[in-house]
This record gives sequence, structure tokens and C-alpha cells, in this order.
Amino acid sequence: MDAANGMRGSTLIAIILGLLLGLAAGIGGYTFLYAKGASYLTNDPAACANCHVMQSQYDQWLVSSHRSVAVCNDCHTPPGFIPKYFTKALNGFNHSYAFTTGWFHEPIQINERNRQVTEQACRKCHENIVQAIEGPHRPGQELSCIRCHSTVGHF
Amino acid sequence: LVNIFEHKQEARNPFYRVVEIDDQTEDPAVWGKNFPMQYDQYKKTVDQVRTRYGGSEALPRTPDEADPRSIVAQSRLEEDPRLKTMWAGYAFAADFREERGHAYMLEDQTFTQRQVVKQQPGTCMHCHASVYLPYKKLGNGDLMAGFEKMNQMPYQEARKLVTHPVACIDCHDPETMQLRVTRPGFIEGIRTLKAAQGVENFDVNTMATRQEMRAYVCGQCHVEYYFKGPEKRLTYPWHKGLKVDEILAYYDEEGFKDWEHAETGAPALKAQHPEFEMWNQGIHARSGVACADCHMPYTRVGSLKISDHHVRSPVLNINNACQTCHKWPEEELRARIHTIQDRTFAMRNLAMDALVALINDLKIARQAAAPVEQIARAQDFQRKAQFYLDFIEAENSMGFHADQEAVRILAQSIDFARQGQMALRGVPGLPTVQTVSAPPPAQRTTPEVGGVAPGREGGAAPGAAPGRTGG
Amino acid sequence: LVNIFEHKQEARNPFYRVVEIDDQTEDPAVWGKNFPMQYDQYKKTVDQVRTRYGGSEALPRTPDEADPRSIVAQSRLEEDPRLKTMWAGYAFAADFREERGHAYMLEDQTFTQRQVVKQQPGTCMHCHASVYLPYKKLGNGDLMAGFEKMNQMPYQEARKLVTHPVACIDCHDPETMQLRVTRPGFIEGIRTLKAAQGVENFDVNTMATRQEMRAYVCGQCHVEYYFKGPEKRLTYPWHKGLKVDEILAYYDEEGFKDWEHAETGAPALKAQHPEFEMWNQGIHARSGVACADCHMPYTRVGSLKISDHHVRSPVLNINNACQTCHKWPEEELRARIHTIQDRTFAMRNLAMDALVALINDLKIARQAAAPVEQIARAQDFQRKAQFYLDFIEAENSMGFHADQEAVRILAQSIDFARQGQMALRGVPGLPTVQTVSAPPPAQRTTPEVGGVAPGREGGAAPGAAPGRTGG
Ligand code: HEC
Ligand code: HEC
Ligand code: HEC
Ligand code: HEC
Ligand code: HEC
Ligand code: HEC
Ligand code: HEC
Ligand code: HEC
Ligand code: HEC
Ligand code: HEC
Ligand code: HEC
Ligand code: HEC
Ligand code: HEC
Ligand code: HEC
Ligand SMILES: [Ca+2]
Ligand SMILES: [Ca+2]
Repeated sequence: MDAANGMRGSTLIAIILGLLLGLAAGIGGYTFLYAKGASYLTNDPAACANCHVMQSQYDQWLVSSHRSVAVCNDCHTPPGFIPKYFTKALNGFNHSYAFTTGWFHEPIQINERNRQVTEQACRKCHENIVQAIEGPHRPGQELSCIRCHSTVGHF
Repeated sequence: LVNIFEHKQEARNPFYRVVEIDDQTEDPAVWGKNFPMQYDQYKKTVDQVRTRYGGSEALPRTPDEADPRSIVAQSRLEEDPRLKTMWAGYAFAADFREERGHAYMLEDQTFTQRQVVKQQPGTCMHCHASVYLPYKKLGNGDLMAGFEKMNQMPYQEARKLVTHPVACIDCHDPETMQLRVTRPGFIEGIRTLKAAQGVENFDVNTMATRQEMRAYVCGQCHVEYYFKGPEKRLTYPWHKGLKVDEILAYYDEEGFKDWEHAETGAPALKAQHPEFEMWNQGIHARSGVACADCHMPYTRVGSLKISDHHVRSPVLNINNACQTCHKWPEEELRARIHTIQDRTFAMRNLAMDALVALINDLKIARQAAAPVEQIARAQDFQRKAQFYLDFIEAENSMGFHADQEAVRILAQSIDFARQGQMALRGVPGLPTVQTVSAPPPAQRTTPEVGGVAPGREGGAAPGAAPGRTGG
Repeated sequence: LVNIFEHKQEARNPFYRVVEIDDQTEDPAVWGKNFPMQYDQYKKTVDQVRTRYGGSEALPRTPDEADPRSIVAQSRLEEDPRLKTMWAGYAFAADFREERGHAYMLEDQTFTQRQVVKQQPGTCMHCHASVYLPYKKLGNGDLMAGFEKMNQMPYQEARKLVTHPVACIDCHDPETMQLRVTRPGFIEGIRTLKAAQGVENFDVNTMATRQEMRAYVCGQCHVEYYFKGPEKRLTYPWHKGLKVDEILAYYDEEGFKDWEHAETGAPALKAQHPEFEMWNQGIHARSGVACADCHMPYTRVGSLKISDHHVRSPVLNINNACQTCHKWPEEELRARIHTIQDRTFAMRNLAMDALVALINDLKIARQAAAPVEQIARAQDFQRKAQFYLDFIEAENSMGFHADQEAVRILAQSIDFARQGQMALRGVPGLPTVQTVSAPPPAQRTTPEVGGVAPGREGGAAPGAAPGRTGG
């Protein structure tokens, strides 16, 4: 597991990017297909749950305040076509890779990049109500929604 | 791809500037024109509602020449007469009331009996009025210079220079509305603290994170303090750290005492509202939860979320103050607060009894002309027991801000008081300050661990204060 | 690739019943055929790793006739010699070691020196062996009857009737694998407790929720207990409640003592591993977090989540044990545990010094033939101080299970010990048990509140024990 943590470094990302060009190839690619990796390309939350390791989030999402208003991708992918599918591809590959090898930290933790994506996702929908509290601030001092609302999508 | 995290800046101007406000605008009513919601809530701090251990009770009184107030908060001295014995000979034994909302800070300070029994310095103003502009005027634009000048005035003179209780300008930059610290006491205090932690010349207004500022603006006033030297310079005793042990060690080193106890002659210290210090020892501070998160929680007004400027007890506002983070029913959360507070209160009473017992013993021993060495040691134990107990008694959350630490401090206070009684009965031993900032035990019990030597009464502790106890 | 196919396979069928197991199947190895993963983890409880305050150290020793063990856990008596003074005259002063994994429970009990210095009853077996079947055999199918029979045997005889340490059958129904309580001590104890809370004839195996069972199966053994009457009936002293004050009040009422202190003649009590009782006072219990959540957290084996049957210190398994609920880095979580434990440990040392000081004073006073009334009161204070301190000393989380309560209890222990010393010096006053289960204060200080009367040394407390102190 430690080894894996190490491997999921920038070098790995680089390798992944390379592989992504000629997708479908490589172990990750295989899993990607096998484990209905296409799920990453749909918006159907059930698709995420194709991986049982996503099951708990899925189950909790079903009873969350957002079940009827936001699907996984609303919170876990950035707005805009290209960024969205870049993120999907990157995560899809990361997760397929991790799932296949079984190398990942448990409990699963959101990584820094995806946390940022999610923070922005909140604003996508709640920009208006929070505009007063966002305020002007020095770079890197954005208000974190998750600090207080980490359970809106699932516990 | 790269800039997917860019922010829409135009979204960041939620209000119309009805009037221009700048660094000369003191009157909150004027700021209120631009921020009517926050201003309306700010004015609500006149409300008085009592909780089990907090809030405040509105007691009617007939105004008179000396004191025009028609409503005051309940007297803590009447609620617990033991406090008079504890503070005998100090102004607090004359008048000490439950604190209430920010709206009252200036009048409550002006008319407390503590002003009558003792001539107070201008320093007091630092935390009871909007002093930002007055300081600057007094210092011809230099905040620090004005601060130093006002400290040395008699209170009544300084009083003439201020108009408002804490106001918008004291916590906000009028241009950006960002939080700022305007209090010299905190600016210097936090710099000293950070230095002790290895961070040189820390400038709070440029180096603190936004989340830290949500606690620092409160730390400007809700802290332990003393008036240093003849200049009566307001000083926060954080030179060794924020823990009670570290603060006492500093006072001992300085040889400082607030007063000499009337009944025992002990060189005593008065602890005052160390909310910031205690909060720092608690699990919430550790988890990045700031004062404002609980005392100014976001609240929805119309289509906007704003910070609730009705600063008050969270017990009166549990759904906004607690429930976003803790998905428990309101009743359960109230019960959790009370469980913590009831435990603390029970130990506070035990410690109070122990201290009062020591004071009585000392009185008798002095009349009976007991050995001076015994008296001296007992007086030092009283100084310690009193400061530790007062640190929790004066802290206003009745243990909630740091529940285990609060009771830890009371346990130590009890031990000090009882050892003092024993000293008067000829039991030898060294006064010590037990500290939990001791180096972690490599293994379970070695003499070093927890600073207690097996078998010995007390035992020298790491970080313990040198023999000298001031006064 | 193979890996994924397996994931999909395992996901579908959690286990195959390779062999038939029923209520007669004692050997865990047999159960292990159906549940190989849980069995493999179960066997891992032989591992010995030390944490700052827990786990255990594997110390090699040369086996001999009397004691064939080649590895034991470290001796707590050697780590802290004050324990020998505290327990003078009781078997624990002869041998007391850090506890280790479940795999060792039977041999550690069989070969402890406490067996040598004192003839122990068969009752001991209740918590150190798989007694479910032995009890039933002994009682011809009646668990309770077997329990009563074994209690009255000498230990060595009872020992012949058992084979395994705690096994699957002790916590699981072989048909459904559901949790079940098999221990008469707990079945009766919890019924008594519920009755005191107004719930009549509570039957744990039919009336407890699944989450409660995740703590109750541990509460079968990790509790304070005593042997009642000549029948040596194993009894959990929960008749008035689970708090230390309530347990002492019960013992006082029963006039029970574990032993007479060798150096002072005090009617002393020995507290033993009250994990269940302390956990009940903590925030986790309040939040519905059970023992199994932290000590047997779900862990991924292949693609299955199973309960980690390697029961051990969560400090050795923070990611599974804590991070599911607390999204903090492992280092931070470890630091939080240590902060709580270091504070508790420091106060435990303070209380230990106070108790040892009282014991020494009592020894001298008895030699000097001090007034019997003084001696008696000091002995009662020793009984109380000793039991309160031991309650935390014997509890194995060093305060973590209920951090504020642990220090609250130590604070009270310190006060008792010091008051005992004072009693020997002629200071009058009533021995009291301070209790925080006191009715909530209507307002801040009234004599009733927290059970402490202002000005008085101690003061009678609600729920306090009647004068009688047993022994
Ligand atoms: C309304 C917003 C929202 C929705 C919808 C949402 N999530 Fe999340 N998700 C979050 C937030 C916020 C976090 C970060 C939680 C934290 O770190 O405290 C997160 C974290 C995660 C994590 C990291 C592990 C964890 O639980 O912290 C996983 C995995 C995850 N989400 C999967 C999903 C899946 C699968 C779905 C759809 C079934 C989903 N999320 C729907 C907001 C959302
Ligand atoms: C191929 C199986 C699989 C599928 C399908 C899957 N996940 Fe995951 N997911 C994983 C694994 C494995 C991890 C742990 C990765 C790690 O910690 O490095 C993970 C981690 C995450 C995380 C937290 C870690 C991070 O990278 O930030 C988020 C958020 C997440 N998944 C969201 C989703 C969403 C949204 C979907 C559906 C669009 C989805 N997952 C579909 C297997 C999957
Ligand atoms: C796709 C749009 C969308 C996204 C993305 C989204 N929300 Fe929401 N959210 C909504 C809507 C619509 C509601 C109102 C539904 C309701 O009241 O239950 C809502 C309700 C809420 C509420 C009030 C109900 C509650 O759960 O307390 C909170 C708080 C909230 N959102 C926070 C967040 C945070 C924080 C995020 C990011 C982690 C987020 N939302 C992401 C659309 C979204
Ligand atoms: C310090 C804690 C905190 C932070 C940080 C925070 N919120 Fe909230 N939020 C609250 C509280 C408290 C409420 C309840 C306000 C009320 O009901 O009056 C709330 C309410 C909401 C609601 C529901 C409003 C309603 O009643 O419909 C939304 C939506 C929301 N927050 C979104 C966000 C977003 C988006 C962010 C980040 C930009 C954020 N919050 C940051 C504490 C916080
Ligand atoms: C996690 C929530 C939380 C945080 C963070 C917090 N407090 Fe409190 N505070 C409370 C509670 C709860 C009480 C008890 C109120 C009562 O008894 O009515 C309290 C009491 C107080 C009181 C007395 C209030 C009264 O009604 O008499 C003051 C003053 C105070 N806090 C100041 C602070 C300051 C300053 C900080 C930061 C340094 C802080 N608090 C941080 C929750 C918090
Ligand atoms: C300029 C000094 C100053 C600042 C800054 C300040 N306070 Fe206070 N605060 C006071 C004084 C003085 C009182 C007591 C007023 C009285 O009793 O007349 C008080 C009272 C309170 C009370 C008690 C209210 C009650 O009902 O008993 C709370 C709670 C409180 N402050 C919290 C805060 C918080 C939170 C902050 C920061 C957001 C803060 N204070 C900033 C000086 C200050
Ligand atoms: C470092 C900031 C600070 C300074 C300096 C300060 N106060 Fe206060 N004062 C507070 C805070 C915070 C409170 C509210 C919390 C409390 O009462 O414990 C308070 C409360 C009070 C109260 C109302 C409660 C009571 O004690 O009756 C009075 C009166 C008062 N102060 C008088 C004074 C006087 C007189 C001085 C100067 C000798 C002074 N203060 C100096 C911060 C300060
Ligand atoms: C005792 C300190 C204090 C005082 C006095 C104070 N504020 Fe604030 N104010 C805060 C804090 C803390 C925040 C939250 C800032 C943040 O999270 O960055 C805040 C935030 C704000 C904001 C940003 C939007 C929001 O609500 O979060 C506005 C606007 C504001 N205050 C206006 C005022 C006005 C107008 C006054 C005077 C009537 C005032 N404040 C007095 C502490 C104070
Ligand atoms: C912004 C988030 C946040 C807010 C607001 C908050 N808490 Fe907490 N609270 C936490 C965290 C984080 C912890 C530490 C445990 C953990 O990591 O989950 C905690 C711990 C606690 C604990 C257990 C620690 C102890 O001292 O026993 C209690 C009780 C508690 N909170 C009560 C409250 C109450 C009451 C309020 C409102 C007055 C409150 N909290 C407001 C986040 C918060
Ligand atoms: C919230 C988590 C949590 C819960 C719930 C919990 N414990 Fe613990 N327990 C701990 C921690 C942390 C320690 C300290 C371990 C250490 O110091 O190495 C501990 C220590 C122990 C120890 C000593 C372990 C050792 O390594 O020496 C025992 C025995 C124990 N607990 C039993 C129980 C029982 C029985 C229950 C339920 C009645 C329980 N615990 C509930 C977290 C928990
Ligand atoms: C049949 C009695 C019994 C039951 C049931 C039981 N324990 Fe124990 N437990 C013991 C004994 C006896 C020891 C000490 C063994 C030794 O030191 O030889 C022990 C030791 C431990 C330790 C210390 C391990 C170490 O490394 O120091 C932990 C942790 C623990 N138990 C937790 C639990 C939990 C959690 C449960 C319930 C899931 C449980 N126990 C159920 C009797 C029991
Ligand atoms: C009510 C359950 C229970 C009973 C009855 C019981 N034990 Fe234990 N015993 C435990 C638990 C739980 C532990 C592990 C926790 C601890 O050591 O504090 C333990 C640990 C031990 C240990 C290892 C640690 C040490 O103290 O050296 C020995 C030896 C031991 N017991 C002997 C005995 C003897 C002898 C008896 C009978 C006089 C007995 N036990 C009765 C539950 C029990
Ligand atoms: C000290 C008590 C204890 C003992 C002994 C014990 N278990 Fe368990 N077991 C538990 C607990 C607690 C659970 C969780 C049950 C739940 O959540 O309902 C569990 C769950 C299980 C489960 C359900 C799947 C899972 O992992 O959650 C199986 C299968 C199991 N145990 C098998 C065994 C076997 C085989 C043995 C003997 C080798 C054994 N157990 C010994 C306490 C114990
Ligand atoms: C099943 C959920 C769960 C697990 C597992 C868990 N906790 Fe907690 N913890 C909580 C809850 C709930 C609270 C109370 C605060 C709150 O309500 O958020 C809490 C509070 C705390 C606190 C603050 C209370 C205090 O005593 O200071 C600490 C520290 C803490 N947990 C540490 C841990 C550690 C360390 C572990 C693992 C050994 C752990 N927790 C396991 C849910 C859990
Ligand atoms: Ca108040
Ligand atoms: Ca152990």
C-alpha cells in the first residue's frame, strides 16, 4: 500500500498521461473497459457504483440532501466539456489502476486536486447565496465549503 | 485545462456602497448603511438571555448619580460568596458580574464598582471601546504611540476620548471588509508567542490565514493580561506559551503579582477571561474551528448567507452554531455541552473549597505566628492554587472550550491548595508546577514522566517555575 | 488481471459452509474452515507491539517447572514501584503485568504469581477461557447452573475443564453468526443496570440492538467486578449505575472490601479494567461508537469488508480504526490520542503521589497511636482515594475512552487523599463522594449545586455514600 502511495506521484501521472493518448492499452485500459470504465463517461451515479468500493458513497448519496439535485459528476468534475472529460479520464485511469492493483489508502480519501474540483462545484450551484461570505481575500485563502458541509453528498 | 480553478471575480461584490466609508469612519451606524444586515444583528447584542452557565440575566436596578444603568447582569459575588474570600483585598471582591453582550462593554466598564475602589488606568480602554481611531489621533497617526499614551492616562481622562463599544472598524478593513487586528496588545502578544515557537517577527495582519483571523479578532480581547511596569503597558503573558503552567512560570520569573491577599499576605494573581488560551488547548482549535464558527455562525438572511453579528452564547443558537458539523438533535448537543460544564463546575467547586480552606488555615497560622518558612511556602501554594482555579473560574465557557484541560487544571489547583494546608502542618516538600507539556514518556513510569518523582511529595517538574515567586 | 476476476467472485459469495458447526463446536480452528479470513486474524492476537501506553512488550524469560511461558508482557510493578505500596497486602502487589492479546488470556491467568500467593476460585475462568460449553456441561445443559458450580471450585480444578481462550462460540451464534452474550456475569449485570434505569427484566440477547451488541460482547469481560459472598458469585457492581461514584456507593452499602491494606489496615477496594464503564462516560459511547468500531474495524480483505478479528490497540491501526470517521492525517490522530493520554498520565502520577503520602502518614499515625477516630476517617479517605485512582490506573486506555471523566475522577482522588492526610492532623470534616450525576444547577452556585456546600470542607453530596464504609 505504501509502495502505491509513492507510485501515485507525479511520475505516475506522467506515465498515465502518456498511456491516455493511446487509451484502451495497458492494464488500466483493460480494467477501464472490464469494470465498465465507461461509467466514467456517463452521469449515472449507479455507474460509479460499478466499483463496489464506491458503494458506500453511492448508498449514502441516495439518502443525502443532494440526491435529487446533484449526481456524482456534478460535484466531482469541473464545469466545461474539456476539463470535465480530462478529469474523468485522469480519475478513471487512477481509480482503475488503483482498483486493479488494490493499491490505495483505505479509507479512500479525496485527493487535493479533486477536493479543489469539488469546492468549485459547490460554487457552481450556490454562487449566489454565498457571494456575501466569499469576500475578497488573498490567494489561497478561499473559504472552504467542505469544512462545514463535508456530508452534503454523502457522509 | 490548466486554469480550471480560476475564480469569477465579479461575483465578489455582493453589496452596493451606499456611503463611502474609510479608515476615519468610526460610527457603526454609517457602516450599517452599506451592510444593514450585519448592523441589525450587531445591535442585537443588547439582548440578555441566561443559559445554565452563560448568557446573562437582566436585573433591573434604580439608576443613581454614580451609576445611571437601569439594568445590570447578575452579581457573581452574590451567587458564590467564596469568591470574596478568594479575592480578598482586590477590586474584584467589590464587584464582579456575569458578562453580557458587546453593546454593554463600555458602560459596564465605566460604572463597575471596581472603578470606585481603585483608580484604574487608561489601559482598560483597549478592550472596552472602539479605540482604533482614538489611539491613532492620540499618536498623531501612530497606533502604537497612541496606545502607549492612553495606557498612562487615568481611566476617567481616557474615557473622554472614546465613544463606541467595539465597532466595525475594530475588526474590519473599510476598503475590503477583510478581517484585521487593530489591538496593540494582541499584535505584540501573538508576535511574542510565535517568536517563542521559533517564528520571528510575526505580523498578524499580513501573515495569518483567513481562518486564523476568525479567532484572532476575538483574541484581541478574550485573553489573560496584565499591566506591565509603571507605564501600565497592556501585556499578554504568552512569552513561554499559552498553557496555564507556562503563563504562571512567566509571572513567577517576572516576579509579578496582581495584589497581596488581604487575609494571608500571599502575592496573588488574578486570571481574566482566558478564552483564547483555553480554546487553544481544545479539540476544536485543533480541528481548525474558530470562535466565529460558533459565536458568529453563518445564518441565512433572505437569499444571502452572512456571518451572524449577534455575537452570543452558541447554546442560544445550536442549530446554526453546531448542527452543520454535528448532525445530532439540538437537545443532544445541549446535553453534551451541559455534561462537560457540569463536570467542570463540580470540580471548580471542589477546588474552591480547598482554596478557601487553605486561606482560613493561613489566617490562623499567621495569628499563631507559625514558622515564617511554613507561611512562605503556604503562601506560594495559595498563589498557585488561586491562579489555576481562577484560570477556569474566569474562563467563560465553564470548561467547554477545552474540557479535559479545564479539569486537569482544577485537579492541579486542588493538589496545590491541599499541599499548602499540609505545609502549615509541617509537611516538607517542594512547591512545583506540574506541566503536561512535559516530554512524552518513552515508557510508562520513570521519574521524569509527567514530571513527578515517585514517592516524593510533588517532585520537580520540567518547565517548573524557579523558586522565586514574586511579590 | 486475475485480481479483478477475484474481486468480482468474492463480492458475490461472502463465504462457503465447508463444515457444519453447531452449539457443540468449541474449537475455533473448525469454525475457521468456514471463515478462514476471520480465523487468520483471530490467530494474530499473539502479536506483541508496544504503544506509548498500550499494546504490550514481548519479554523473553526462561521457562521453569511452575511457569512454562518463554515470553511474558512487561511488569507494571517494576515500571512503577508505587503500585506495590498502593496494593500492599493484596495479590496484585506480587505480580501485575501489562495485558496482551486474547491468545494469551488463559496461560497468563494460569501462571500469574497471583495464583501462587493466593488460592483463587473457579470464578476467574469466566473471562479467561471459552467457558460456554464447559458451563453447559457442568450444569447439564443449564448455563447458569454450570456457572454457579464452577465459581465454587478451586481454580486448579476448574482449569481442567477448559481448553481454549475466548473463542468464536463465546461471541457468535453458530447458526446465524449473529453476536450473542454468553457470560452470566454480563447477562445479570446488564439486567441489574437496566432495572436501576427503570427497564424491568432486560434480556440482552433478545432486546439489545446490533450496535449495542458490538460493545456488549466486550463488556462480558472488560468490566469492574467482585466475587460476592461465600459462593464467590461473579458480580458486576452496577446496581446504582456505571459511574465510579455509583459503584463505590454500592460497595459501601454492601460493606464490601477486597482486602485490608497491609500497612494501614484500611478496608480497600481493587478496581479492575473498567473499560466498559469508562467508555460509557465518553463521547464515543454517546455517539453510538462501539468497541468493535475501533478495536475490530472493518478491513478490506480482497474485495470483502470484514471485521478485523485481530483485536488490538487502535493506535496500531489508525487508518481503519479512526479515519473512517475522522478525516485527519494518521499523525494528527495519533497526536490527539497522546495529548489525552499524557494529560491523564500526569494527573494519575499526581494522584499516586498523594495516595502514597497518605499511606505513609497513616503508617506513622498508627505507630504513634493517634486517635482512633482520626485513623478511621483517614482509612476511609484512603479507601476512596485508592478506588478512584485505581479506576483510572486499571482502565486500559489511559483516559482515552472518556478523557474529561478520567481526569475528573483523578481530581477527586487527589482531594480524598489530601483530606485523609489532613484528618490525621486533626482537621474535622465529613468524608464525601463528590458526584457529577447531581441534578443540574438551576443557577450558578447554590449549596446543592455539584454537591458542594460553600465554605465547608467537602460537604455532603447528592448520591453520596452513607456513613458506613464497609470492611
Ligand atoms: C453534493 C456534492 C457531492 C455529491 C453529489 C457527491 N459527492 Fe463525493 N464528495 C463530496 C465531498 C464534499 C467530498 C469530500 C468529503 C471530505 O473530504 O470530507 C467527497 C468525497 C468523495 C470520495 C472520497 C472518499 C470520501 O467519502 O470522502 C468519494 C469516493 C466520492 N466522493 C464518491 C462519490 C460518488 C460515487 C458519488 C455519487 C454516488 C458522489 N461522491 C457524490 C461531495 C459530493
Ligand atoms: C474502476 C472502479 C471505479 C469506478 C467505476 C469509480 N471509482 Fe472512484 N475510486 C475507485 C478507487 C479504487 C478509488 C481509490 C483511489 C485512490 O485512493 O487512489 C476511488 C476513489 C475515488 C475518489 C477519491 C479519490 C480521488 O481520486 O480523489 C473519488 C472522488 C471518486 N472515486 C469518485 C468517483 C466517481 C464520481 C465515479 C463515477 C463517475 C467513480 N469514482 C467511479 C474506483 C472506482
Ligand atoms: C448541481 C448543483 C449543486 C451542486 C454541485 C451542489 N449543490 Fe448544494 N444544493 C443544490 C440544490 C438545488 C439545493 C437545494 C435542495 C435542498 O434544499 O435539499 C442544495 C442544497 C444545499 C444545502 C442545504 C441542504 C443541506 O444539505 O444542508 C447545502 C448546505 C448545500 N447545498 C451545500 C453544498 C456544498 C457544500 C456543495 C459542494 C460540496 C454543493 N452544495 C454542491 C445544488 C447543488
Ligand atoms: C463555518 C461553517 C460554514 C462554511 C465554511 C460554509 N457554510 Fe454553508 N452553511 C453554514 C451554516 C451554519 C448554514 C445554515 C444557515 C441557516 O440555515 O441559517 C449554512 C447554510 C448553507 C446553505 C443552505 C442555505 C439555505 O438555507 O438554503 C448552502 C447552500 C450553503 N451553506 C453553501 C455553502 C457553500 C457553497 C460554502 C462555501 C463557499 C459554504 N456553505 C461554507 C455554515 C458554513
Ligand atoms: C466549538 C464551538 C466554540 C468555539 C470554537 C468557541 N466557543 Fe466560546 N463558547 C462555546 C460554548 C458552547 C460556550 C458556552 C456557552 C454557555 O454556557 O451558554 C461558549 C462560551 C463562551 C463565552 C461566554 C459566553 C456567555 O454566554 O457567557 C465567551 C466569552 C466565549 N465563549 C468566547 C470564545 C472565544 C473568544 C473563542 C475563540 C478563541 C471561542 N469562544 C471559541 C462554543 C465555542
Ligand atoms: C474590543 C474587545 C472585544 C473584542 C474584539 C471581542 N470581544 Fe467579546 N466581549 C468583550 C467584552 C468587554 C465583553 C463583556 C461586555 C460586558 O459584559 O459588558 C464581551 C462579551 C462577549 C460574549 C458574552 C456575551 C454574553 O451574552 O455573555 C461573547 C460570547 C463574546 N464576547 C464573544 C466574542 C467573539 C466571538 C469575538 C470575536 C468575533 C469577540 N467577542 C470580540 C470584548 C471584546
Ligand atoms: C485584554 C482585554 C481587556 C482589558 C485590558 C480589560 N478588560 Fe474588562 N473585559 C474583557 C472581556 C473579554 C470581558 C468579558 C469576559 C468576562 O467578563 O470575563 C470583560 C468584562 C469586564 C466587565 C464586565 C464583567 C465584570 O467583570 O463585572 C467589567 C466591569 C470590566 N471588564 C472592567 C474592566 C476594567 C475596569 C478594566 C481595567 C482595569 C478592564 N475591564 C480591562 C476584556 C478586557
Ligand atoms: C468582533 C469582531 C467584529 C465586529 C465588531 C464586526 N464584525 Fe463583521 N465580521 C466579523 C467576522 C469574524 C466575520 C467573518 C469574516 C470571514 O469569515 O472572513 C465578519 C464578516 C463581515 C462581513 C462579510 C460578510 C459576512 O457576513 O460574512 C461584513 C459585510 C461585515 N462583517 C460587516 C460588519 C459591520 C457592518 C460591522 C459593524 C456594524 C461589523 N461587521 C462588526 C467580525 C466582526
Ligand atoms: C466547523 C465545525 C464544527 C463546529 C461549528 C462545531 N464543532 Fe464540535 N467538533 C468538531 C470537530 C472537528 C471535533 C473533533 C472530533 C472530530 O474530529 O470529529 C468536534 C468535537 C466536539 C465534541 C467532542 C469533544 C469534547 O470536548 O468532548 C463536542 C462535545 C462538540 N464538538 C460539540 C460541539 C458544539 C456543542 C458545538 C456548537 C456550540 C460545536 N461542537 C461546533 C467540529 C465542529
Ligand atoms: C473511539 C475508539 C474506541 C472505542 C469506541 C473503544 N476504544 Fe478501547 N481504546 C481506544 C484507544 C485509542 C486506546 C488506547 C490504545 C493505546 O494506548 O495503545 C484503547 C485502549 C483499550 C484497551 C487497552 C489496549 C492495549 O493495547 O493495551 C482495551 C482493553 C480497550 N481499549 C477495550 C475497549 C472496550 C472493551 C471498549 C468498549 C466498551 C472500547 N475499548 C472502546 C479506542 C477505543
Ligand atoms: C472472555 C473474556 C473477554 C472477552 C469477551 C473480550 N476480552 Fe479482551 N481481553 C480479555 C483478557 C483476559 C485480556 C488480557 C489477555 C492477557 O493479557 O493475557 C484481553 C485483552 C484485550 C486487549 C488488549 C490487547 C493488547 O495488546 O494489550 C484488547 C484491546 C481487548 N481485549 C479488546 C477487546 C474487545 C474490543 C472485545 C470485544 C470485541 C474483547 N476484548 C472481548 C478478555 C476478554
Ligand atoms: C470480569 C472478567 C474477569 C475476571 C472475572 C477475571 N479477569 Fe483477569 N482479566 C480480565 C481482562 C478484561 C483482562 C485484560 C485487561 C487488564 O489486564 O486490565 C484481564 C487480565 C488478567 C491478567 C493479565 C494482566 C495482569 O493483571 O497481569 C491476569 C494475570 C489475570 N487477568 C488474572 C486473573 C485472575 C487470577 C482472576 C481471578 C481472581 C481473573 N483474572 C479474573 C478480565 C477478568
Ligand atoms: C470477542 C468477540 C469475538 C470473537 C471471539 C469472535 N468474533 Fe467474530 N465478530 C465479532 C464482532 C463484534 C463482529 C461484528 C458483528 C456485527 O457487526 O454484527 C464479528 C463478526 C464476525 C463475522 C461476520 C462478518 C464480519 O467479519 O463482520 C464472522 C463470519 C465472524 N465474526 C467469524 C468469527 C470466527 C470464525 C471467530 C473465531 C475464530 C470469531 N468470529 C470470533 C466478535 C467476535
Ligand atoms: C464510528 C465513528 C467513529 C470512530 C470509528 C472513531 N470516532 Fe472519534 N469521534 C466520533 C464522534 C461522533 C465524536 C464526537 C464529536 C462529533 O460528534 O463529531 C468523536 C470524537 C472524537 C474526539 C474528540 C473527543 C475527545 O475525547 O476529545 C477525538 C479526539 C476522537 N474522536 C478520536 C478518535 C480516534 C483516535 C479514533 C480511533 C481510535 C476514533 N476517534 C474513532 C466518531 C468516531
Ligand atoms: Ca455571559
Ligand atoms: Ca496492553
